[in-house]
Amino acid sequence: MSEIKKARDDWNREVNNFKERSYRFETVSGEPVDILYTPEEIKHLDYLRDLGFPGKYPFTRGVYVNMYRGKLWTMRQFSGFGTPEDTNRRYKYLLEHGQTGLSVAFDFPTLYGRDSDDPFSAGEVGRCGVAVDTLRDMEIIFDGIPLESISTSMTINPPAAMLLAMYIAVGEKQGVPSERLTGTIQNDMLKEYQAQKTWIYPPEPSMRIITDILSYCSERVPKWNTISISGYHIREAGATAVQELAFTLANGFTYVDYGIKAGIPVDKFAPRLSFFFNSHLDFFEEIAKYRAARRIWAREMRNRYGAKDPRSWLMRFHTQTAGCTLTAQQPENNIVRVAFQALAAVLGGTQSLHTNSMDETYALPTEKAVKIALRTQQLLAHETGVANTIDPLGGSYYVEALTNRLEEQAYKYFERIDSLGGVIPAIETGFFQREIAESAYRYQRDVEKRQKIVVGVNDFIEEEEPKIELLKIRPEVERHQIERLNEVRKERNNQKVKESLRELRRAAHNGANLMPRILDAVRAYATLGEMCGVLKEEFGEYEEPIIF
Amino acid sequence: MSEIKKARDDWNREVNNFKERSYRFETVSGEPVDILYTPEEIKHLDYLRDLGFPGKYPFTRGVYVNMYRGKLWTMRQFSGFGTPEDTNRRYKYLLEHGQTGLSVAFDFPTLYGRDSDDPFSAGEVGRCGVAVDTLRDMEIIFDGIPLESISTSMTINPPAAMLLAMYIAVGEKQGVPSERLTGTIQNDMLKEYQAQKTWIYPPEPSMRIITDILSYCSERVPKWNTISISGYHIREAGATAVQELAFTLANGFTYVDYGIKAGIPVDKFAPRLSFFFNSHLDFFEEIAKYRAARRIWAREMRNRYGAKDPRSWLMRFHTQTAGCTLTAQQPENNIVRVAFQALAAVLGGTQSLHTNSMDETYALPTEKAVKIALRTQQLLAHETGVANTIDPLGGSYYVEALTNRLEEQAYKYFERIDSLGGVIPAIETGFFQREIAESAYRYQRDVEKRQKIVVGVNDFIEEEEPKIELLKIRPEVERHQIERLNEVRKERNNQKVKESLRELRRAAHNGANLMPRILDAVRAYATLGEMCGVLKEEFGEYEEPIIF
Amino acid sequence: MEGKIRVLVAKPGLDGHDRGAKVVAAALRDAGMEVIYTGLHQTPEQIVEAAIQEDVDLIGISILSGAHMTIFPRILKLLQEKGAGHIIVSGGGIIPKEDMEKLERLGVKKLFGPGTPTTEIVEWIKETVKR
Amino acid sequence: MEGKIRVLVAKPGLDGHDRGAKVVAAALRDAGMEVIYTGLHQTPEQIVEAAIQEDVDLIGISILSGAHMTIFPRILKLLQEKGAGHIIVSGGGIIPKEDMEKLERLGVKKLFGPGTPTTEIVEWIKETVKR
Repeated sequence: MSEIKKARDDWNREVNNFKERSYRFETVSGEPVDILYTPEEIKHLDYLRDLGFPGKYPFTRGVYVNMYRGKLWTMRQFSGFGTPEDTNRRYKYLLEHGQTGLSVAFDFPTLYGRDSDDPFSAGEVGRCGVAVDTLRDMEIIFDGIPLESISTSMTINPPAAMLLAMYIAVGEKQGVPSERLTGTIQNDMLKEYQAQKTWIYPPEPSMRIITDILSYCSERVPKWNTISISGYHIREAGATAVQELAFTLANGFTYVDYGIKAGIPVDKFAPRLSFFFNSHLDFFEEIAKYRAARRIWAREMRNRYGAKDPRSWLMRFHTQTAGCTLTAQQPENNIVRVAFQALAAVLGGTQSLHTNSMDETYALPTEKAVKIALRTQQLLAHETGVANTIDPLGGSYYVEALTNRLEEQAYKYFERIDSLGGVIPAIETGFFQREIAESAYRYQRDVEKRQKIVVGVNDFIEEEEPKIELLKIRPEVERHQIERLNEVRKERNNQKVKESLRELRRAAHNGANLMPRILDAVRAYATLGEMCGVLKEEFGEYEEPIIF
Repeated sequence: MSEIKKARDDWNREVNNFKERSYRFETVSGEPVDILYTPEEIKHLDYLRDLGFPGKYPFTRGVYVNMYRGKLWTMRQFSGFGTPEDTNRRYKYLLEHGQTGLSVAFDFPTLYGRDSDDPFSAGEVGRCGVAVDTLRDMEIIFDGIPLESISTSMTINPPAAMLLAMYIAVGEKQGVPSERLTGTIQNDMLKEYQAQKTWIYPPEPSMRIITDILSYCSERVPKWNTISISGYHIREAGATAVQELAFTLANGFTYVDYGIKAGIPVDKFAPRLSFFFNSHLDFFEEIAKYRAARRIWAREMRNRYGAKDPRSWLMRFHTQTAGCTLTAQQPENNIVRVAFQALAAVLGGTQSLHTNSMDETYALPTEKAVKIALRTQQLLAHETGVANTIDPLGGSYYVEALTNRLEEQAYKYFERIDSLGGVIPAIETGFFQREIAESAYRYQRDVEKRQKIVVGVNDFIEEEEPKIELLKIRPEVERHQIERLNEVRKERNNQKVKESLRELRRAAHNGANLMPRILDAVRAYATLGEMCGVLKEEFGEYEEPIIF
Repeated sequence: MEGKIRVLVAKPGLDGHDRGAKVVAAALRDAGMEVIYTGLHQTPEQIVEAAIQEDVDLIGISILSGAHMTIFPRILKLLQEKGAGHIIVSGGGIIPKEDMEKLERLGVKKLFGPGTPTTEIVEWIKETVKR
Repeated sequence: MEGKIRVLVAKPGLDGHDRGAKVVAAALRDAGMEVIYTGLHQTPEQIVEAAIQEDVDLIGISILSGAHMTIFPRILKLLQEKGAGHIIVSGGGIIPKEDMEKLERLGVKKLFGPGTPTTEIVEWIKETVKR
């Protein structure tokens, strides 16, 4: 090893005689990148301690023993738009074209727990996702899709309990008991306060709802992923890779803290926690990020939280390619960006993947665009050979050094967050929001100064307007949705709705688990707005510190 | 290390309990791929001996000291179609959009040294490339493009001497002496007999022309790459990665043998040999192939041929993504294939790159398609961060093990070729042709049995016909080209042409270097067909052994 | 014109993607303007009220949810009703070209597409507010 | 019909990409047909002569150079002239759909696009030659 060091020193002296391009060599997040990595840079790496074997602690090389040789990642395109009928049709289309899991995008009113006829919903119904007001809508969305054999991910946060309850109720109608349902609710409120900004209640009651879900599902919906701890939105809001890694893990630890505080044994809920990361532009930084994330989570769950079940140690995660890296200019370039990002996610060992469509900077994707995105995953899986062996980059001097570096940087953030009193106090004083806003602004300035090149935006620019076909949301969606809502209100047993909402209020007040009451209200076709309204009255509304 | 071995054995026992997908895990070429690679699989790797440092023997990690930190690879799209005027316009378009080098595609008659009015040329003029009959055409192709500041690659083999002479003559007219011209002629006849099948004369006179070019250029065109030893076409014809690697290197060594036999000192011509590889589907196999190629070439040039100049040891190469992997079905999928293949080429340390266009299974590419292909390279170079550090996969257990394996397999082929008496005898008995045809047939059977999935062809099939815009070659191209040829024949000094052709014949006969005579004939506007006709009369024509 | 240019950066509707709004707000602040950022989830009424109260020269609306054809006309109408038609309305986000044109015909002064450099926005505001 | 089906696989013109021709020839051979492969660079005259001499049932032309609109009509015409119009002409390669249709109207029995499984070609030949 000392020979390599000597040779490296000699080479370093020589390389100084060569001129480099005028460019700041660093990752897209600003981590410095050396010109060369050799065994010297990872001389402290201990294979068995730091990498080990797939499916074994510390899981750096992958969470399952045989990984993609056993089962490919799930190809799961996030989608949903217009009416429940539109969305049902799109799902059937995707399943026909080889997609292997569903992922529901809800419209803004649904995400905020508001009904389609709420004044706040005007103009937003069915636009960025599908509108759901009552169980009736969920029945339509999953019409003809057997919940027994498909796993479904739902990106939903403040009203996560209600949507999960609706899914359970659809299962009941299909004759599938909740014990056999598989899927995920996002249900990650901490990143909402930090980055994505979809909230209703203040942090503490939000955490109470989440622990109620953890507790309920550990008994009744044991195969469900109860929280998808999401770095995706943190990154989209402008965070660096290190911030995404550190904040997401810190949030994860906070949920574990609250679960334990609520009296649920850690090994009872931790195996059902899953993660959701971004796959951004910097190819190797992303791969290193996933590997570092697995190693940190395993270590902390085992050592800090004393989890005994190896399933509590292993970090399973979904990945979505970075929407914020797509450009409106020259939209076909986005096909290429997404291809590289998807490859990074797979080389990083993701369990499921959404590949963005080329037209998503403009609108929800057309069928053609979403198909190309799906094909990208199929090409990766079946033509490139990258799923033949596990963690193919393991051992790479650069990737291992970068994995180590991201891990160290993440621990520095953990210390800062601890010193602020933990994640929730840090949210309340705007710490995360400020860190993210500063990174976003720094990136934008780098782009404007052309330290960072964005093809088609600040270099290789073309005058011509791109001509691509876009998906139009029919303007009558809002009206149709409100009509159906009114019908449901007329047809349901309103007395039963009232009672169930009264029970919900009582539980909110006296601390009983909310889930059974929500499920009852859902079964009675209470609207999302009615249920969230009750809780809002009990829990109050959140106001964020304004920072830019 | 023995601890790792023990742990690996334990893990192996465990992994046997897990079921794998029903799939034969191997590279696209059929090399077996293990489920996991660890330090155990590369325990004999000696960093300083086997990898070393970029720009240093054995060049495994790259041929230049600072690689892409100093200068990005050259983005060089192979193109040419229709008339010289059409091609000139396309080159200007590409240079405007950020391409950094030119690469000329000639039509079939030109590739075979035939004039546009030869009966054999009927229907082929300007179709798969640009038609060149005389110096006049080359003047038009490079009109307004300063040869002083651009490097040009010409894919031309039997008539390579004539096209190089025309380029030199265009330089003269622009006032650029031949000593300052930079570029490449393919001039690799061995792979023509093996795979690409564009030939005129038998192997021995072909080798004589090539050594004449080596000798002439070492004095007069010292910055020109005199042979581009090409695995590309070997691979396109159906060879495996190992065959591409082994046959290409064996051809390279044969040129070196002939150069030395012709009395040129090895260090006088070897630094101007360059290589041209394919970038096929199997991501890691391709990267390993480039790394193995560099290591083998360096070792053999230094040890077997006793080259002293390090520039004789280092293998510079151009890469083109694999045309044969593109599908007519769902042409947008090709954008994604090309993206992965381009990434492999860059991670393998290529010096220049052509990315195929999505529509090339149908026709020569449209402007839009070729631009997306070029943008793919720009995205790689400027957005993904992969050019930040040298040989980022160096040290990966899998990549190093695969590099070693491809190297070993190549040496096995070298032994077989030696036992057949060398490359040329092996060509004459059809050895390469048979090996390649068998690989091609094996691949096709794997596809038909769906052991190999080709997205859109044998899985994920769609009924709908793809609708894409195609480039049309105007039917009047042939007539225009013949008209110009007749004009030139009328305007030139026919006496001078006759004399120069007589001199050419004499040199062919008496062994004098052909290049100065060809240059004289070119300057007098002799046609390609006239010059090649003289040599054909002197050297005879090749007939191939028929094998399938 | 005396004093600093005053700009209200507003996020109407339900969409919580405030990255763009914040980056633009920071850039305008660094370019020497007085920037008031409303925070998220503002109704058109709240935005117009804040604009009048803060006596701004210009409102910049960031919208990515697709509700632009509902939000912008509403703001323009409210400004007229409250006698504040002199306040310039502009904005940016994911807005199809044809919608941009319609909105500009309705009275939105200028809309910026994704990828616009903040320097361009700064320049435009300085020029537009000056005259 | 007695005996093996006899097929001439031919590569006309200047294009040297014989991968497809060879793969098809090998597949037809393995399917029990008698296959004669012409080798490269054959003129239509040479192809027709070989077909008649070898008494084949079918000619399969592989062409990727774009000269198909010149080559195929020529072969059809020569076969007619030599009284060998009974020999079936088919082929494959990179041929745009509209050209395929034109050629099929002219008398080429069937053209196969890229990616066609060899089993499909085998099936088609067996069926077509039988009747």
